[in-house]
Amino acid sequence: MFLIECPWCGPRDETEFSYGGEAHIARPVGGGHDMTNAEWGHYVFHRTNPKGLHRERWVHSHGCRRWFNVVRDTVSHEFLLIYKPGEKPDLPALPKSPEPPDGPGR
Amino acid sequence: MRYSIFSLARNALSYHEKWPEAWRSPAPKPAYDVVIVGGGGHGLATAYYLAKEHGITNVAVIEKGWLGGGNTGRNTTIIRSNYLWDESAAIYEKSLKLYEGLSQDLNYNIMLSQRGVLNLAHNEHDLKELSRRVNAIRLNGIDSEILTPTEIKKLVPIINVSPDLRYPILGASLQRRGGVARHDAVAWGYARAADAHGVDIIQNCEVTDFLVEDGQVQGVETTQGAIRAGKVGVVVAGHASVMAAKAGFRMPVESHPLQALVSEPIKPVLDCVVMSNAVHVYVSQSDKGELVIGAGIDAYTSYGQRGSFHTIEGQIGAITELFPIFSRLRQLRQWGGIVDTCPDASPIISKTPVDHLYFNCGWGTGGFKATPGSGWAFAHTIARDEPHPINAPFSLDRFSTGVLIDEHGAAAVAH
Amino acid sequence: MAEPRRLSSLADEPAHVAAVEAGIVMRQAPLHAMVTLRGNAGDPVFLSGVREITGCDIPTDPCRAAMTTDHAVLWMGPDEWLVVAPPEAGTDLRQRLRDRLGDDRTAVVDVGDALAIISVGGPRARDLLAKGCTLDLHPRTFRPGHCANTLLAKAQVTLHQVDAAPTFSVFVSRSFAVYLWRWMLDAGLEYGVQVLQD
Amino acid sequence: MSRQSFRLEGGGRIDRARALGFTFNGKRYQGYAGDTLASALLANGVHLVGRSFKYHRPRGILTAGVEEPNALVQLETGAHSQPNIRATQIELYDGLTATSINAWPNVKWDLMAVNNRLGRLLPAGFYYKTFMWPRSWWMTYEKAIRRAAGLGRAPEAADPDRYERQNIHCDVLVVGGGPAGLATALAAGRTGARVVLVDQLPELGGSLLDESAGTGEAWRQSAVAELAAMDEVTCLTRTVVTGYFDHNFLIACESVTDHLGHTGAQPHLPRLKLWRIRAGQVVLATGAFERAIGFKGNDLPGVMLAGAIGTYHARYAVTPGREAVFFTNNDTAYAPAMAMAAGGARVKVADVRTEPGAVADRARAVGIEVLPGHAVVSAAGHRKVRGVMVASLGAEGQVGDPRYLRCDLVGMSGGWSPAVHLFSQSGGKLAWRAADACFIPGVPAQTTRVVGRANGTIGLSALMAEAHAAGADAAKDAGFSGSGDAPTLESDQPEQAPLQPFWSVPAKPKSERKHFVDFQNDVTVGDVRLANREGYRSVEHLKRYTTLGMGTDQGKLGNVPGLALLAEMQGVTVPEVGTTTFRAPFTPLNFGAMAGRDVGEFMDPARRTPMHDLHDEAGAVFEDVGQWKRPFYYPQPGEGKDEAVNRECRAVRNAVGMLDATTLGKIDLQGPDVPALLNRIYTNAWSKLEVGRSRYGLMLGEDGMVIDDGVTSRLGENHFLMTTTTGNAARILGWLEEWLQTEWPELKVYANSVTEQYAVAVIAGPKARDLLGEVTDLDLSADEFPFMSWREGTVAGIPARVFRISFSGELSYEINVPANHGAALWGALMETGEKHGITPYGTEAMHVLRAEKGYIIVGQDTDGTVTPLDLGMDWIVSKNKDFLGKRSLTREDTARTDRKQLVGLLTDDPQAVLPEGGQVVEELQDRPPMTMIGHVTSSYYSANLGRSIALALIKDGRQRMGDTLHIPQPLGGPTLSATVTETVFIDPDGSRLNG
Repeated sequence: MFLIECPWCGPRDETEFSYGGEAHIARPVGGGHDMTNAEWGHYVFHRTNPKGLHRERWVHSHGCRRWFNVVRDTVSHEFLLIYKPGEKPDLPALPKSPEPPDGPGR
Repeated sequence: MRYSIFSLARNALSYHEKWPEAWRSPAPKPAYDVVIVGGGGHGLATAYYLAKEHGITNVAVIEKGWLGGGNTGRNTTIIRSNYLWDESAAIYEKSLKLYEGLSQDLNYNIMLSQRGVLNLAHNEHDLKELSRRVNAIRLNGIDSEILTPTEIKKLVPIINVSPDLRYPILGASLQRRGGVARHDAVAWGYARAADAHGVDIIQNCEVTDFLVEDGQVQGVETTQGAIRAGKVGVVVAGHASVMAAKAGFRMPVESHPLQALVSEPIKPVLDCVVMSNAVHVYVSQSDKGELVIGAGIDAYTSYGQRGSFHTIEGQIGAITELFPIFSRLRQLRQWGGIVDTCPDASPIISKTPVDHLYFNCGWGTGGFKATPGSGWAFAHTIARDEPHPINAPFSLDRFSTGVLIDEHGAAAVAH
Repeated sequence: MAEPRRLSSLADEPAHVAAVEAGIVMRQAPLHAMVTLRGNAGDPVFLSGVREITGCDIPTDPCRAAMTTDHAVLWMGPDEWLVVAPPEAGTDLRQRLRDRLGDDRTAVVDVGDALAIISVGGPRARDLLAKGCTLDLHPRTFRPGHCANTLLAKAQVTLHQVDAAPTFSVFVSRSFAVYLWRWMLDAGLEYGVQVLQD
Repeated sequence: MSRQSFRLEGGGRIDRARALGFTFNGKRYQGYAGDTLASALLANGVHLVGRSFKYHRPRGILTAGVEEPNALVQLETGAHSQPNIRATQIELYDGLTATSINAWPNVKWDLMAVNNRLGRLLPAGFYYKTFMWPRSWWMTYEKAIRRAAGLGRAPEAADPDRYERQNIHCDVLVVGGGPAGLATALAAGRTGARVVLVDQLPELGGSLLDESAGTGEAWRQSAVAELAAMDEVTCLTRTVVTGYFDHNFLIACESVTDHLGHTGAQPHLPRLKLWRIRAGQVVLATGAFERAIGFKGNDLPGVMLAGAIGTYHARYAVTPGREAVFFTNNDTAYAPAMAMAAGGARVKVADVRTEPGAVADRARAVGIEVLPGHAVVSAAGHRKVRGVMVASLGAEGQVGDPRYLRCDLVGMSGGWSPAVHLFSQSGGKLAWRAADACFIPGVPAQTTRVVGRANGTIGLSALMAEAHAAGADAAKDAGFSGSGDAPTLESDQPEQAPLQPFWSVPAKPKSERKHFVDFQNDVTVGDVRLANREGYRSVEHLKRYTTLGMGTDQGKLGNVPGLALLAEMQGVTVPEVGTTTFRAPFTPLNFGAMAGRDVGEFMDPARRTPMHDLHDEAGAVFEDVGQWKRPFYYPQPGEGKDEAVNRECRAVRNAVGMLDATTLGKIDLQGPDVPALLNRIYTNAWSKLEVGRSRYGLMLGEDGMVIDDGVTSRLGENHFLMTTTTGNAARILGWLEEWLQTEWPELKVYANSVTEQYAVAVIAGPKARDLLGEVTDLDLSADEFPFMSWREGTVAGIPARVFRISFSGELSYEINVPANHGAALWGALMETGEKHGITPYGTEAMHVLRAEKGYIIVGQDTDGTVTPLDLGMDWIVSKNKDFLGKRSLTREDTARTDRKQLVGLLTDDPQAVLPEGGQVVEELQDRPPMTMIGHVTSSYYSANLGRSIALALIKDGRQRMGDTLHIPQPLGGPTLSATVTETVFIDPDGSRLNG
């Protein structure tokens, strides 16, 4: 269970937050009416879904109700950067992101 | 060597010293007609049906770890075809039908146990959805029925049907042909049968890139060198986005942790699969006696093959509510898989922007039950360079045209 | 017409008194006037206006509460506070805040009936809360004057430490209040619970 | 009652003054306080305690701890019963009752032991190769397999015990209370850091508990006392850390009352408490597990791990035998051997090393016969070992001529595997240390340190120094300093000679089928060989194919030897064949503890409206809508659901009905940019809504599909009140906040939930105005208070906001009052309304009434695949502005004109009610499959129309007006036919809205 540093409230348990998917997907200016169906489909449905560093959004839904952005390693689950909406700091250097132990399933 | 009680007895005489290997461990050839990336159940099934149905045997299955080690080896083994939409019903039913003869077809006992799958309803809205679903399933010619709480109790004596439950059981649907199968055996059975057709299964070999010329795939780059191929099929579940990125496009897919767990083995207490969407429960008892319990999907994306503990805690609260005798039993082992989910909770079995490169992904939490049908349809798509009518609806471009097959939307809750 | 009866969400809950030596003391707090206040913490006019009306310096640091003898202002978010005042202050408080702060850059929202307040104290109060709350309530990290929006069991609450005894006020939405009250009594069984009546 | 004839005269930590009676397999025995069930059984000479999983071979007690694979019992009976509990972990209490599992009729004469005879036919994975013909017989085979499998039995009654969960935070968590753990906790505790020390035993001390006097014991006592005196140190005993998850979150399970026996438990205490630990730093001092060695019959009762023999001797004053042969590849087996010899037993040691070193000399000095370069090649006996064959080993592993040694106990030691399970769970990488043939912790993934034997460190003084340093470092990283000096403990342990890796005695295939690697699951060296031969060569394939490590001990004994054997067979090193990884839980974890108190009424909050008790008194039947309890209908004596609903519906159309609508979501919106927000969120235009007026709106997701609807009112220039459906209240507030905070921060809007602030009573019907007029100061004339407007005033003396909106098609007022007045409002309206025939109505009548008017319910008439145009609601979709989801409406499929569209259906037989969820077909077939063109979304009997009505989503429905369609009922009942109609069945011109 993650310990997530809310930019306002400080470190709190994952259960207080909701995940908001990939960050920085701007809504097309004007509502996308000049886009092709494919372009619009990409905006609505296609996601980067990277293995490794991921810019994503969380909201402190059971706390201060604020949205914020993070950079998280989707393999190690480490939160490397946390920043407020409207900001976009550079990605940190990729830390050693070990392969998940290729261990037993069931 | 054909597997049977006789070959078993014969080999017992030599203390099992003479069994041949179930599949070879060949070095990769420089080129194949078809390369399948991903040696899970779906990939191995694809290779098998390419050989069996289409006569294409110059095929390699390339697996970065050990075959069957991904979601095939990590799921809760449930098989069913009780889907709402016609498109889903068709492919999952195709799959179930293939499962019904699979042990014999592969000469490998996959232990298909058609013990029935029960889906519980806990409120009026659930009941209405259930009725809609069962009516549609029946009219698609697939077996399904509705049970009252009394009938449920008769089928599953240990379940709590008290009306005093916080979320009492008001009814259920039952697909008697649904059930479970031994997941590892499905992968191993397909591997052995594909190998027998001449398919090369190459383990511990990772595909690092695609060879593409003039918008057409020419093969793959791997940790064991380049392998050329006329066609490449990618079936890598949670890693679909990673492979798509190498090929230069994005997918409408996100990878999430899905956790599951088993209890210590106990003598038989549960004779069918019990599922409940409303309280997020699915449980069955394995042949070994373990209760196999599925947890919910974790909301965040992950490639870590593990989820959060509170997801499991919530699950167990609901389980012990429904099955009060489980409270004194103990969890033996838990694990996580990486499931690839599409926005409409339906899969993609499709051509891609790159010619002769095909993707099969997006099965989310439902991949195991689809293994034979998915492989069968994907083999057709690769062999003919066009989808079979059964998988034509599951194209990549539906996210542009809007022809979604919204399996979870169909369970939307409001009011 | 008869004087309308006001009923708090916990009015009909029986008072359980358990155990010999109570490690927990619980009480249903009387009705209060409560207002959600939204505004800009960087606006001096806003800050001084709130101070004027409540007597409290509005806390701009996260998770802090300011208190006077009859008012409390709890930080709920970077632009949100909960103002707690005596019950009779209700309408007047809202009106004065609205008049003083205006309605184009601030919002004043009556939540006096939306929330119930459960007071919990006693030597094992932290242990009881720890059964359903993931916050670190150790005195090194959570002290009198601290508050937090969080989860307690399956209810969203605002936790406010009132004194070092320790005593906590638990603010909870009224429809969850009966659930939470009973949950807390049950959680306290291990330590013994005394329920105080007003 | 039998005597404890194997109890030593003195020593041990048992309390000889407190004799405890217990029953095993129906026979009464006696032990002492401080015993485990295992030690008490051994004291009574009981070795045969269980049967193995597959072959049902007789099995005895192998170990003294959590790694025990054999001695599993069914503890207690009835509702308190627990299956598969390790006898080595059960603290003895008076009156304890236990039985062997997986044996019938009993452990001595087990009929399923026939499997052992058939063993040759049942190698690893035999079931994959057979039981395939005939196809239909598998279910029969399976039934027999299932009955034979499983171990213990689930209880037959609901669990009577309480369980608890509790969160705990610390700067430093120390797992393991042995010498390393104690030294770590002291170093960290002295700094003032918050330390939690967890240990599975009732007493702290770990291996130090194996001496009851001496310097070790003195130090242990002082360390425990010092820790107890530290305010910020918490010691949790009888607690096992079972899981190590991301971000230093760990799970531990404390056994609170199990050791008291259920008769001694106190009802206010939980049986188990699950600790949810969030640690800053973690130090693992989890010790190591001794390994077995493969030889024929190494699973016979009386064959034990050498270290376990030492523990039973020292801690419990029990000698498991009188004539022992030890079989070892390292020095550690000599200590228990010498202890036994000192106790008067005849002892021999077979050591595979040709030069065992100094320890062998010391053993010889106390009369032990040491056989260097020898191995035990087989054990003989029936249900109990009575002798072994030993033979010399050549340099190439050739086995010499065996000779027979009589004995009643075999102690084996194949070396030690550090308990790296939690480290591995935390994501840490393991490293192979060839010298000791074991995995040790490698690179950690979190702030994790490993000390002592868990880190592969041998020797008490080295271990204490390492532990102290780790404790001090961990505290320092947590911001604390001042750990003091490392403890020094006089150690008489001499230098150890190196271990010689040795996994199984070389043997013929026939014999190898009796060399057990995984005892519980009956996996033998032969099975490992078979898996390798057949191509199951990855360690994961090996485990899955043979079930090695899949038992309830999760391979604590068998994993490393299995891996090493596989590597040996492939001629590669162990790391080349694969590393083993571990998953939670370390030991089995009770479901009850995981659920805690989230069962019964606490499983999920039941949200009740302020009027709930009044509904209850009126006899309402409630339905669950999300977490809310809503009145479904109010049956009067003798009424069923249909009669009640019909009566309620008629009352609304003919007089006045009242509905509790408190649960509808209410969102207070304030700020100058609310209209701009509404324009973007809703499909219709909002800029011109006047203060005092209300408007209906529809929301779409970006995919163009309807997600919610509701009425929004303008309360002031900058103040609006939005309503949402009950189930979507939180979701829609979140939806608004998401867009406001992340995409449109320039909009000045504050959104707050006021769902709970107001109780809402809806009065609807031709008499609604008359009723309200009696209790309000508002002017209710249609001119002053028109449809789709709201007014503020008092109702029954309570300050209220009254909205003239309608979900029933009748003249209707939605009265909002502060929630604490909700019950008073309801009571007053019921009282005053009596003469008007007021009738409370529930959600079912509400559904019927709105369906009569063709009003949709989001989530019932829509399912996430429905656009406003599909609903025939083109009128609400603005052409002039953008809004969320608009672009999606023009995609080629979404813009099709023959999509599924909402229409009405009237059955040919007016009394026949279509099934909700019924599928609609155009052309009937004799039998499925049939082509479905849509489904019935809403269907009711309308008492007001005297016939049934339905809404349906039908492909190209609007082009089918007047067509006859068919609704087969594949679950029974006749196929029904119906005519496609408009969706409005009553009062299409809306005249009733004005009363």
